[in-house]
Amino acid sequence: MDLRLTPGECEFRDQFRAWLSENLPEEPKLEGQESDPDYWEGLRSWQRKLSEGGWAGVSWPKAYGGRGATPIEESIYLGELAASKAPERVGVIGEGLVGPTIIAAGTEEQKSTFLPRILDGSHIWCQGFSEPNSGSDVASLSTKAVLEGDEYVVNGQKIWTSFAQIADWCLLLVRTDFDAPKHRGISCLLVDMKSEGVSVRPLRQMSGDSGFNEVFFTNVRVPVRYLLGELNEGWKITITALMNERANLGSGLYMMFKATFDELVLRAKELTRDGVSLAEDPINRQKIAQSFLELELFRVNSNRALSQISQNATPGPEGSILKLYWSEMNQRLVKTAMEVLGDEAQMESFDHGKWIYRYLRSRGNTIEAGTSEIQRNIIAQRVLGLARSY
Amino acid sequence: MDLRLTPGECEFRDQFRAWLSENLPEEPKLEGQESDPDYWEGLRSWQRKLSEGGWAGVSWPKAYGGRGATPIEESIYLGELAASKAPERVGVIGEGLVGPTIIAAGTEEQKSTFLPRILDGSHIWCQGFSEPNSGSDVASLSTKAVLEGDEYVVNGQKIWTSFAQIADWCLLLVRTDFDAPKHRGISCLLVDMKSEGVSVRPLRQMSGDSGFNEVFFTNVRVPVRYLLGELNEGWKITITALMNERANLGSGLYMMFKATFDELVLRAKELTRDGVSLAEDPINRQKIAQSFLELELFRVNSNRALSQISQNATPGPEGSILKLYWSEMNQRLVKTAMEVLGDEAQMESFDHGKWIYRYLRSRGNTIEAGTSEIQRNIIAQRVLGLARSY
Amino acid sequence: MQFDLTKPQKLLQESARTLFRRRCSMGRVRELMESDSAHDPELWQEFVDQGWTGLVFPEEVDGLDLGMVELAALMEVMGEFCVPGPFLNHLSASVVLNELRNHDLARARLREAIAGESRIVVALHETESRWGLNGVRLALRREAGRITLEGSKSRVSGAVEADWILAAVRDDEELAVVLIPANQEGVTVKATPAIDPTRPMGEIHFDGVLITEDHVLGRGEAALGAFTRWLQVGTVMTCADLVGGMQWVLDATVEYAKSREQFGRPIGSYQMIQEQCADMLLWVESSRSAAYYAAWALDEGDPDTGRALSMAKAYCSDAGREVGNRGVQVHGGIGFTWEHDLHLYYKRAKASELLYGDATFHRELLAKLILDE
Amino acid sequence: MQFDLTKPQKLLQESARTLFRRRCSMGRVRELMESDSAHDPELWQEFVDQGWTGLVFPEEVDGLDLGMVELAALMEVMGEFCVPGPFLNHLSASVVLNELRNHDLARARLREAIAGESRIVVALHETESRWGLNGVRLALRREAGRITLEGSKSRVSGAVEADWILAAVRDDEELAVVLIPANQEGVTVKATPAIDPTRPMGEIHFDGVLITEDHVLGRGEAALGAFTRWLQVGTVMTCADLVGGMQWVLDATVEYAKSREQFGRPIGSYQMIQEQCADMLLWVESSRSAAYYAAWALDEGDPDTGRALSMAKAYCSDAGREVGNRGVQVHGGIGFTWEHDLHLYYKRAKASELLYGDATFHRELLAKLILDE
Repeated sequence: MDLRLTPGECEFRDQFRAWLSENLPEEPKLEGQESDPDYWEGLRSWQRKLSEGGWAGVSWPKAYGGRGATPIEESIYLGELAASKAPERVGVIGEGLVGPTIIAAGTEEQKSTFLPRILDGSHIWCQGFSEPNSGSDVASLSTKAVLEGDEYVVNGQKIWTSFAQIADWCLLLVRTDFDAPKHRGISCLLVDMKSEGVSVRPLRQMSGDSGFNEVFFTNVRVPVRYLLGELNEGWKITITALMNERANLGSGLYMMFKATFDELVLRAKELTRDGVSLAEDPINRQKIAQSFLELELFRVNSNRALSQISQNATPGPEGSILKLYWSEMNQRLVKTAMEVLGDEAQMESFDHGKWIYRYLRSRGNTIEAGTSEIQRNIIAQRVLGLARSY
Repeated sequence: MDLRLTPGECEFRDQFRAWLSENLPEEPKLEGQESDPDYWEGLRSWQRKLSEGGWAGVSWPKAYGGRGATPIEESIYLGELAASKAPERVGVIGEGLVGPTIIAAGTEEQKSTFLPRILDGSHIWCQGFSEPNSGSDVASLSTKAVLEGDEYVVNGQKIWTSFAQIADWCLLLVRTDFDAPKHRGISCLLVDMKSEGVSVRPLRQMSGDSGFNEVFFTNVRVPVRYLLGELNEGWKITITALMNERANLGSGLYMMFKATFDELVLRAKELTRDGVSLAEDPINRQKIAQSFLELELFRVNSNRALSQISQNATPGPEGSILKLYWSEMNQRLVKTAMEVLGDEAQMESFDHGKWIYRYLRSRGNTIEAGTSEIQRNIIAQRVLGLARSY
Repeated sequence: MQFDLTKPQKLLQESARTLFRRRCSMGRVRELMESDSAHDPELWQEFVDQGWTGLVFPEEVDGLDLGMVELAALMEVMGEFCVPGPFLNHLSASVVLNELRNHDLARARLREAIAGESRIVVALHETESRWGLNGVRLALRREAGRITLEGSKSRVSGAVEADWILAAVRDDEELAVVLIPANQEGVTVKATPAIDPTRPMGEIHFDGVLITEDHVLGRGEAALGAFTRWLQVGTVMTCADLVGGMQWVLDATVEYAKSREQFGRPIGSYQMIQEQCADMLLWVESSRSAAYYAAWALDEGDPDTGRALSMAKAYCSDAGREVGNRGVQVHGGIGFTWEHDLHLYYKRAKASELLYGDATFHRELLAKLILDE
Repeated sequence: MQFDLTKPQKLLQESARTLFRRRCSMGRVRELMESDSAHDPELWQEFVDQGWTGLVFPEEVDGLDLGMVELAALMEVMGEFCVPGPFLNHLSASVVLNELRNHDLARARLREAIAGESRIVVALHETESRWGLNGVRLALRREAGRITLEGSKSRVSGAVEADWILAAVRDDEELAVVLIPANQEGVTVKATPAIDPTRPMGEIHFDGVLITEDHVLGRGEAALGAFTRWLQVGTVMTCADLVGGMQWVLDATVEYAKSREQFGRPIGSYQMIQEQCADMLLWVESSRSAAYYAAWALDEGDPDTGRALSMAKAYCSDAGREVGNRGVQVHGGIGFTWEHDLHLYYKRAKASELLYGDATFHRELLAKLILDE
């Protein structure tokens, strides 16, 4: 057991740090003005910059333009990005999900068409998996694709689609066999978002912003050459991709939560109640310490999972354990922040309403990317070997 | 809404209080020395005394020797008993469960034979429902009774049987139809515990004492006249009885938990840590206050349920809500006590090991008389109308 | 002992429900919450017509002379419909006037308040002060025969569009109640948006505001008594409002769990969902018990009133938050959208958690009663 | 970065498991826990033969010179088997001697301790004192050239059958370590049964015990350093022991959930059971991460050691209790019986919750590090 970075890992980190210090945009963190085209252009240009520096698709094989980074190096990469307050990576779905899936299952044409464009930010991707009636039960999806000549004709609706409003392409799950058992009739299409019949509607969240979209497909025609993998094998292809993705979130998320925690500490030291510092209140101290230990334990848990994944090439259900941990941890963290900071934290004028946003946004943590109920099912059945629940 | 006792309820309380003050045994609370025959004789004589004073079976109809007390009056009765630290009622299963069931479903002979003897303490009853393989799924019981001539021959095993070691009679659930659906093949027998083939083995708990027993039935012969209700109708008869019983626990339980709480407060005020009173520690204060409010809310919740039961003759699933509430509340209460009192509470020599006992015993609260899982199912399905889970 | 609402109390609730169904749909709630005050003059007039602005005040000032249980019953329904606007704060502020109604000005303002001619608000909070009266530092300045006020009050729920301000101030160290017209020179009221848009907050600045002696409605014991009653009534009202909101969330959640299907059957048939719904019910019903017990005790002047109030506020604050959490979780993605009404209740419960003191605050009050006597 | 145990570390665990399977069955645990000390001389000799009593001490005193991670690995297995007796306390007490091994007497006792010839215990606690060194009030009396000790130490885990006592005392206000033979005149050790019979507690009375100057092994900074290291090592050992115990409870519970059928299918197929098992796994694995991280940091002298230790103890204390609670709940009635081994782990976890400071204590230590700097 050695929790220090290896010399190789240190070198990786130092290289990226050095690159970041020279290439980070002046305006360190672009604020999310989603209606502003400049905002998105900024993100695309950041993606291009990363790519030019060789810092896009770091975990992809070198043969495909990646850097062949280990899971631990990838985690270091994400942690450094977050720590430097770099802009959001608009290509994250392309890099983390679509690219690896194309590498694993795509045709040569698909590889040469899409992979370079994912890396250089010229293709922004979104993923079309969830549907209004298929939430946890993704495989019950009903968006359908019917072959007409050498095109699939797609009809249906997707929901919770991040980046759809600016995406160039969509990795779309569709039903292609209507008689087969639900997991067996699904295929995976690569869909040009500029196709006729695609329309996007932003979905406003309880926190007031629109991080997600609904996407409607009406007689959208997709050339057969954009079928990814075998016909009706879409489920297997994407489930593997999803598991890969889940496991990779560790360091970036940690840095995000740590920023919340650090700001909480800062504010707790500054603010007083009837003349006593919030940070001196013994009850607040217990709550803050508990948040701290849970947060640091997330880092340790993540590192341990990464270390395991590094040994067994395919990530197992560790991702579910981490997801369950961080989603509920973050909810407790922001609950603590709201309790400690009290009235101030509920004001829109205090820290630009950041605490309200964080509090409300955190409710989505245990729903998005697999609800806590689903994660617990996966852990119970796939890790502990309990019988299927029904 | 009027939460004061009515004049009638006050009178009931005052009458019982007056009676108690004259009739309470010198040794106010007999300590549980279950191996000592005198202990049990003392309990029987207390039961006799209650009966002679007209204070046994208070909720039974007057026609059967009861007092026709309302649910609220019964709760007052139980509260006064607990507050006065009166001895345990050894006839509690006879009074609370068996008697009402015989009144509802028994023959005239059964009524005249058993009811008076329940009241005067000459028949102590136990209930034989649970079996090793039938815990939450009571209806899957496999103790069987086969008719031979005018006797049922009983074979099987029961578990978690309170009072079995001294009981005279047992209200026994047996399977009499082996082909019917499980709820339809069950009958209810009244079994003399002195019958040949009945043996009792005390079951030691994690808390070290033996509150429960296993009871083995080997070719026990039960005359057909001791069949209670119709053949194969035993399930319906007893489930009604059980629901009646559950709802009646309010005040007595409250007084028991309140005794725990009051002792916690007393000790917290007495003990210090490095010179500071435990009761002055802000974190302890939060925990103790939380226990207090949950405890008092249990009283209010109970009273509200009693008030509802008084209006709708048959108790509904309110019992499940109360059971869920108090079982988890008591676990939190003793957890708080262990945390606040700390090292002392873990010593056998401190308060005669009472805190250890309470802590360990409380783990049974969410298992006995219907696990919390079962209570939540009942609430979800019978109160909220959600579909049966499977 | 009888815990149910009486028939007239239930009728009061039913007529409120009828009114809100007609005049306060969720669509209307959403319109109103876009404004600074969330105040609807026409709806307000209906409240006045129903007598609600005078619900708990004596007949001598044209009140209905009903009790705290009736008030809680009404607030429960307001919670169910997420009724926006300053009613809670207006009515609890009127309590201050009622307590001081021997003072002519107080009585006059109370009559106006009941008649719906003006809206009243209590201004207690100062920056970084707790709930409770100890944090009041804003003081009257008495100089050369003039009394002036200089400073601010913040986090005043219902401040915007209030006509009269009842400011908690120090007058020569003593606590005092000062009546100030919101339109007086030197008074500025600013909307300060917060998490709950249905009951907006404001900040009040006093810039050398001139106070006449007779506008000091009470000081010392009298002021303490009036503000204490205000805190008590406000606590009961907030708890009842929380109960109504929780009930709505529970109902919506159970409804959704019955109709939403995943993996071929209603999600309400899954134990993990059933568990959450069952816990929600437990919390809602326990909150209801606690809220009405507190209302009843306050009405009766029961010796347990202090405990009952803190018990109710501590419990309902926590339960309101947790019921909301489970509600969103069971709804899944749809419960997280702006479109769904759930978030309005969710945010209101979060604001109510702090109103009149949060759970930690009230637990410490309880600890004082239990441990320090 | 590499989080797994190395091959030698895994071998250490496997050989411990082999030994305990052979020599420390649950039947044997139950026999031992009926005695005052739960000490098994033959089993103890096996520990010595394996070198465990010298696991973390330098070769110069015949130790194995291994690190904290190895010690944690061993303790995890002791937790799995619920191994009774004073090993934890003996080894952590030996750490005090090791820290002071420049002192001849300390070195001699340390050699004996490692050779298994004597058992050592640290006596810190006094009535109503917290964990930590601030509560030490027992003081040496220096009078007429004689040093005597008069008073008591309580809640000393492993006191019964200890041969040497390392008492934490005040010497002219300074903290000091005094070495006292348990059989010296005036020393009385009394068993004081507590919740966990596998690691019994005792009380030590000093009735005018004569102390020679050279038995004061250290004072001031030296004493503080030695006791601090003792607390740190004890914390790591307790956390690892908790992890092993939790793992046993999880395994037993999952096993039971697979085999126990109710309503026609294994209870492990019910979501309410799955949820509890999944949470148990989360807690066990997180506890394991925390415990080994603390062990590693302590070994490395990492600047984060203080945080890592308090984080581990706070988390493992809470998790140990909750894993036990869920374990009993899923087992139902059978898990509540004396017959089932579950309660041995349950009680041990409850005792470990307090050992070397409970979660509240360690959270406050963390708060100091986070908020007061």
